[in-house]
Amino acid sequence: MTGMGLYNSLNIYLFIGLALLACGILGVVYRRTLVSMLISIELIMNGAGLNLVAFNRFVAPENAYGMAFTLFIMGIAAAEAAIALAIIILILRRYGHVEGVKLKEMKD
Amino acid sequence: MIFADIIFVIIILITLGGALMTVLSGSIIYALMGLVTTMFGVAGLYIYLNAPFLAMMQILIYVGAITVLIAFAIMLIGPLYKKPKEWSYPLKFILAAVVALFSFFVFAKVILKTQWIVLSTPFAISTKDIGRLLFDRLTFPFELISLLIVVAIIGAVMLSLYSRGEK
Amino acid sequence: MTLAAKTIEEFKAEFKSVDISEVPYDKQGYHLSIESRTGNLLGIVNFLDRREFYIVDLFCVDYQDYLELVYFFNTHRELCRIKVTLKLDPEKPVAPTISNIYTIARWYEREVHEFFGVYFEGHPNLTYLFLHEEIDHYPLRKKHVPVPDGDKKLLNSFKPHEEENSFFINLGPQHPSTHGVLRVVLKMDGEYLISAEPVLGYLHRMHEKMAENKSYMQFLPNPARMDYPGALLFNLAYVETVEKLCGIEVPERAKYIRTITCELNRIASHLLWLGAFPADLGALTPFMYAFDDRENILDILEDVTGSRLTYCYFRFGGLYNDINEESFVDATKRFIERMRERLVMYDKLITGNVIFINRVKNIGILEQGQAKKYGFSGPVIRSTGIPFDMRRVEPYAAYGSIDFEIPTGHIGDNMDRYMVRMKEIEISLNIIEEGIKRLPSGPFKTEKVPKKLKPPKGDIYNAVESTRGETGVYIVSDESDTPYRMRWRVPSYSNLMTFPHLSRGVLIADAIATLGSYDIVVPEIDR
Amino acid sequence: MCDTINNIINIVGKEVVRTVIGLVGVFIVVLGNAIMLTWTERKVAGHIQRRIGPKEVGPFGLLQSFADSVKLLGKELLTPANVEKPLYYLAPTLIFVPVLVTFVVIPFDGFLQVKDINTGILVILAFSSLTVLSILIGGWGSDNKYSLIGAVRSVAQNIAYEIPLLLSLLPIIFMANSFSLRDVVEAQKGLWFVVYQPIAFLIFFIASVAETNRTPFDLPEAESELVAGFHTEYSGMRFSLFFLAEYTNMFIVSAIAVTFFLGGYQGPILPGVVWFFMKTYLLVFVLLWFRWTFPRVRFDQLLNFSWKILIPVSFLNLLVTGGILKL
Amino acid sequence: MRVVADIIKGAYSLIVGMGVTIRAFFSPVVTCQYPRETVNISPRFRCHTKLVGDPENPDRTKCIVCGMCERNCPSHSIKKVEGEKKEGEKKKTATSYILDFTTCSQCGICVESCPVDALEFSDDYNPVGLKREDFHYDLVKEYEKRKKAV
Amino acid sequence: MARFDIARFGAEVFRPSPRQADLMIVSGTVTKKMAPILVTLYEQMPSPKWVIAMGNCAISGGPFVFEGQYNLVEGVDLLVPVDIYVPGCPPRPEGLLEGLMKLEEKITGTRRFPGPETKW
Repeated sequence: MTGMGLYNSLNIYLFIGLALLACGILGVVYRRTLVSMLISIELIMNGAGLNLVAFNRFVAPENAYGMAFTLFIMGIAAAEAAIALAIIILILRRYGHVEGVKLKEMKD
Repeated sequence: MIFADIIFVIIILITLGGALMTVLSGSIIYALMGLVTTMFGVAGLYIYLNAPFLAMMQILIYVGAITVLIAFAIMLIGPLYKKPKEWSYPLKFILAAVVALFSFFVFAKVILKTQWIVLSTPFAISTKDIGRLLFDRLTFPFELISLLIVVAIIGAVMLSLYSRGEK
Repeated sequence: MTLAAKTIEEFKAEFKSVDISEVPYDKQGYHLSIESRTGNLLGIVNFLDRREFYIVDLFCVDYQDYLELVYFFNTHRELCRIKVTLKLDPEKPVAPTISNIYTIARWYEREVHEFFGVYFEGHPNLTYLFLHEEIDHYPLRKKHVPVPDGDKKLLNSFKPHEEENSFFINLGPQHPSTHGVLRVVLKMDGEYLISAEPVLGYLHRMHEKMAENKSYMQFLPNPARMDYPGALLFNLAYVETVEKLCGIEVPERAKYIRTITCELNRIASHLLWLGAFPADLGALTPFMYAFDDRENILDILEDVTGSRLTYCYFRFGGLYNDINEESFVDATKRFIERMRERLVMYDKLITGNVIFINRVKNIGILEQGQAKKYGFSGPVIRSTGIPFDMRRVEPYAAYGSIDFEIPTGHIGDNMDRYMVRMKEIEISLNIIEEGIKRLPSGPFKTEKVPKKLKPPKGDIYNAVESTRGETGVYIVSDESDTPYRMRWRVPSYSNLMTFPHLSRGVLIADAIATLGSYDIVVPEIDR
Repeated sequence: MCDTINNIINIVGKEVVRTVIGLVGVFIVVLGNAIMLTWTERKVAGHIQRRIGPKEVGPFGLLQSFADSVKLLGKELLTPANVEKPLYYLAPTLIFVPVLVTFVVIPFDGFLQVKDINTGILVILAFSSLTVLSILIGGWGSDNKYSLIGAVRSVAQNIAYEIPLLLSLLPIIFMANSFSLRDVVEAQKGLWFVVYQPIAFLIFFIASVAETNRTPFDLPEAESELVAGFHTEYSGMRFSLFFLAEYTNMFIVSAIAVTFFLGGYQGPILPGVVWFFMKTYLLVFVLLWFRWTFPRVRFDQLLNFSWKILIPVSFLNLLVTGGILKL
Repeated sequence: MRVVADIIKGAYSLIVGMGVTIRAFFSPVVTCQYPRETVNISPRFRCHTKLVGDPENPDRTKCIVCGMCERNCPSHSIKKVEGEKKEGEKKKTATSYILDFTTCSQCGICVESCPVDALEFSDDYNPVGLKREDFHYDLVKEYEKRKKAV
Repeated sequence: MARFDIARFGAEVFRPSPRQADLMIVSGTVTKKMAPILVTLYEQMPSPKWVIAMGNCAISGGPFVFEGQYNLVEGVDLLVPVDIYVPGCPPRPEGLLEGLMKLEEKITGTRRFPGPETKW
């Protein structure tokens, strides 16, 4: 019994990663609140991580650079989320809302 | 094995469904739930990619830490869920969709065009290998990341202190 | 020179045209009586405020031809009770508010407003405190006076949902930590309280109205229902007042038995609180231990009085029946011994516990200066460092002949309130021991009590120290066998009303701890 | 008959069958354990308070919690009007996922383990942090202010205590040199790790009390403040799922503590399973003992305790351990 | 250093507290298992009132239907105290004495005010019923039942 | 309470939320201000549910009923269906326990526990 071996093809992973990227872009552009934009960015990060691991597995399986970099991405994502949320809460305290569209005075 | 295939397809569906839910749902909390679903899906994919360590880290960091952090922030933001204002103008949606689809097709073309040299026999990479790699060859980026995290923590603390002082 | 005499002198110098008269304290329970008019009331109150008088009570009496507002003042240093009256036109009763001088008057005035329809000019929030929508007349007026339409919208006026952007929480009326049906509306900012507003009246049982419908004898069971954990003390307050009013002598033995049983009841009440307070903080086991101890007291008291909780034991001129001396003394002594051991155990289990200390120390601090404004009493005032105890100030029953110490706190936080009560349990044990030692023999009831009491015309105020503080009864008699007006000054009311002040800007957990430390009894507040 | 079974096993694969059987076993253990623990809790509470506790239903009242579960099954499933339905329904189910997953990797005995994954510790850590997610959506979905506050508290508490929990386990991984739980237990053949790592054990235990939301850290459901906290609006079967999960969580943290610090199934004479359960229930008893002795800490005290004491101490512990091991 | 001392002191206080509870855990229980055993009810315990039999004539109670209790009762729980004068007796005999126990406050004023001591408290300490009317006791009938039982 | 340990029947578990309750014990006077809240509480409980009116105040308003009263609900059975009445002012703990057993008898049709002998 042999299956299709879907999970053994590189392209499918790449496409999933791409779909995540597209969804992330869609979210970042169209979502209103800063928090949901952050969530969308996390999606993009996930897509990137997936790609890295997939390349690691299929193209260069002899060492673990891809995985290591995915770990780095996770670390960066955590740091980014912490900072972004702190900023969002700061904005909330200051302006009383967290809607990206309305924030025009951020430059000051 | 067909069994593994079925599960694989299910995982893909979970991932993509979660991603769509994240983007399209009307309220933040559902978006967050979608994100969690996606994370789990990606963790499942990592297992298929022979990287169980990464899968666990994915759940630990993304689901256990980042999502919870975001949820916490959402709750601090308060009764926002009462007024689901996530839908903005349809025009904007169309615009966003065009941008997303455009990038999707461009990259799809790139992916399909490129001939990847796929090595058919995958090596098993153990956690030990990753660790060794991190501390042998990638010491510098690793330290940079830790520095980044420290800076981020300090930054977050400073920001929250600042906001408290202002109040 | 007593404070009363001094006050008269000073008063006469300042207010030339106002009537001030000395009244026989033995008969009426207060020293001075001042008849004020709308114009000079504020001046008089200010005068008293400057001399560190605290407001004991504020209420109204409906004499049909006129309404009389009665203000009682007293000091914490020396007993000098002053009654200030203000006559109002029953058709259009309007009085100046004193709420910016005495904060607690805000609530007293609201109460007078809803029960008598008196308007207070300048009151910040003259809405209803006790009553609900369905009541369309002023209940304590002698004649049926309907509530005007304009006032009806004030009934149940607290509508949190009108302020949209705030986070409101209803604590109660059936919340587990309000110990009864009390409702506190909390305005929150996250975990922090912005303000708290008690809403009363969920257990308003019309005791004051009832008193006007029943004979003196028939009202006897009621006081016990007001303060169920300390039923005997309320019973005593009522009985003593009527005895004073009618001039009935009480035999020595009865006095001692009253003292002993009251102190037992005080311990029982404190034990109930001792159980409930840690339970508010999340520790459930002390609750059971305290109830275990309390059960012993209930057994002793049941043997004497026949009930477990709502005792109706004291009678005018003595007691319902004599104690069974042998078994009572025996059981009490055994209890004292046991309780002293248990106090050590409580020290280990609760007082020393680091979590408990962190939860109660430096939280809910009441300063001495606020005692005047709010008129709180009992352990709450003693925790701020003022040794004010009616048992000492105005000895009744056998307290005059028994020496006891008054425990005080230092800063008036929750820990002090806790420590004062724990100390009081110990002192009550001493008083009981002393009382048993001196218990005289003799009759337990005077023979000369008439079946139908018809006290002479007049009024009287008499106070006892109940477990929660100064419990006063004010009776106006019109020579019939029912009181013309009976007013209860209850300690929990003024104690609770410091809660909005203490809960401003604190965490909800601290607010709950503070609420628990007051030892409020809702039936007593609502009457 | 035998053939059919063999056939099925051949088709599906031995490993899968083993896992399925293991999962079923885990499920039974979870339920039985939760029912047992509720009874124990009530009995212990009773005796600590010098009363008897459940007695009339079954011998020693053993059937009491069973009867209660039957009652809960029979209760009406109320759905309050304004709840966010999907979240409200999802939360009680979701809370069971991490509970079940964690059971998979715990070695009850040398052979009694559903699956020994070589990243076992990570599985436990990753999934134990998920409990909070369902509390969160349950509290959020209930449309009740008390629930919401309970949920927020739960999240903050969880974030704060996850870190010391992780940090206190790291020295153990250093010492055992493996992520696999069985290796960890095997490494304790001589001396238990609690001897080498008493501070880590204390930190782990305190943090896990906080993770399971037990007194003195039961802020998300503080009944004197928040009525019933995050599960105020839940009734009947849904509530009982939360309830079961709480008790199972208690068991799990004790089991993990036993595995990591108290030698797991190691012990003389008696079979490993017995040792394992004995040790675990001893720790569970300590948890119950805590609950019926202490008052609840305040919210800011709770966070301060973690950030100001537990985390620095556990870092220090980690440093010292690393230093001693490698120098 | 003070922090460390505080922590140790705090931990010690917790352990002391746990010592208290574990001692309680191993000490005997104080529970009285109610339906299987009952606590001693004090002889003075007040439940609803009952009529006392006339020691001279066990057929009748001591009640002389004077109505004192009915008048004095604070909450008007005593209703329909009726009686008749039987042949050869000096005083009235009660034929009906309804006590609405649901409004009674067990104060004992009726017992006190009775001129012939015909009332006393029963020690029926656990009355329970399925409807309100269960507690409208007819004390005369109850007396007769009691008499028969003896 | 340790003396009359209700836990023996498994009825001690403290659930502060009405959603998790089976039995409502109305143990005090019900005023008109409290009445709507009481009804809400009853409705918040999931069925099957029962009500015990404990104490004279809850059963009929007790000693607080008088001519011209303005704030009392004269009996909780006017608001919600009551299954068991435990009179007394206040009832002894035994009364409440007996009430619980009576409730069980009402539900199951048989009495599981020996009744204490009736004394007159």
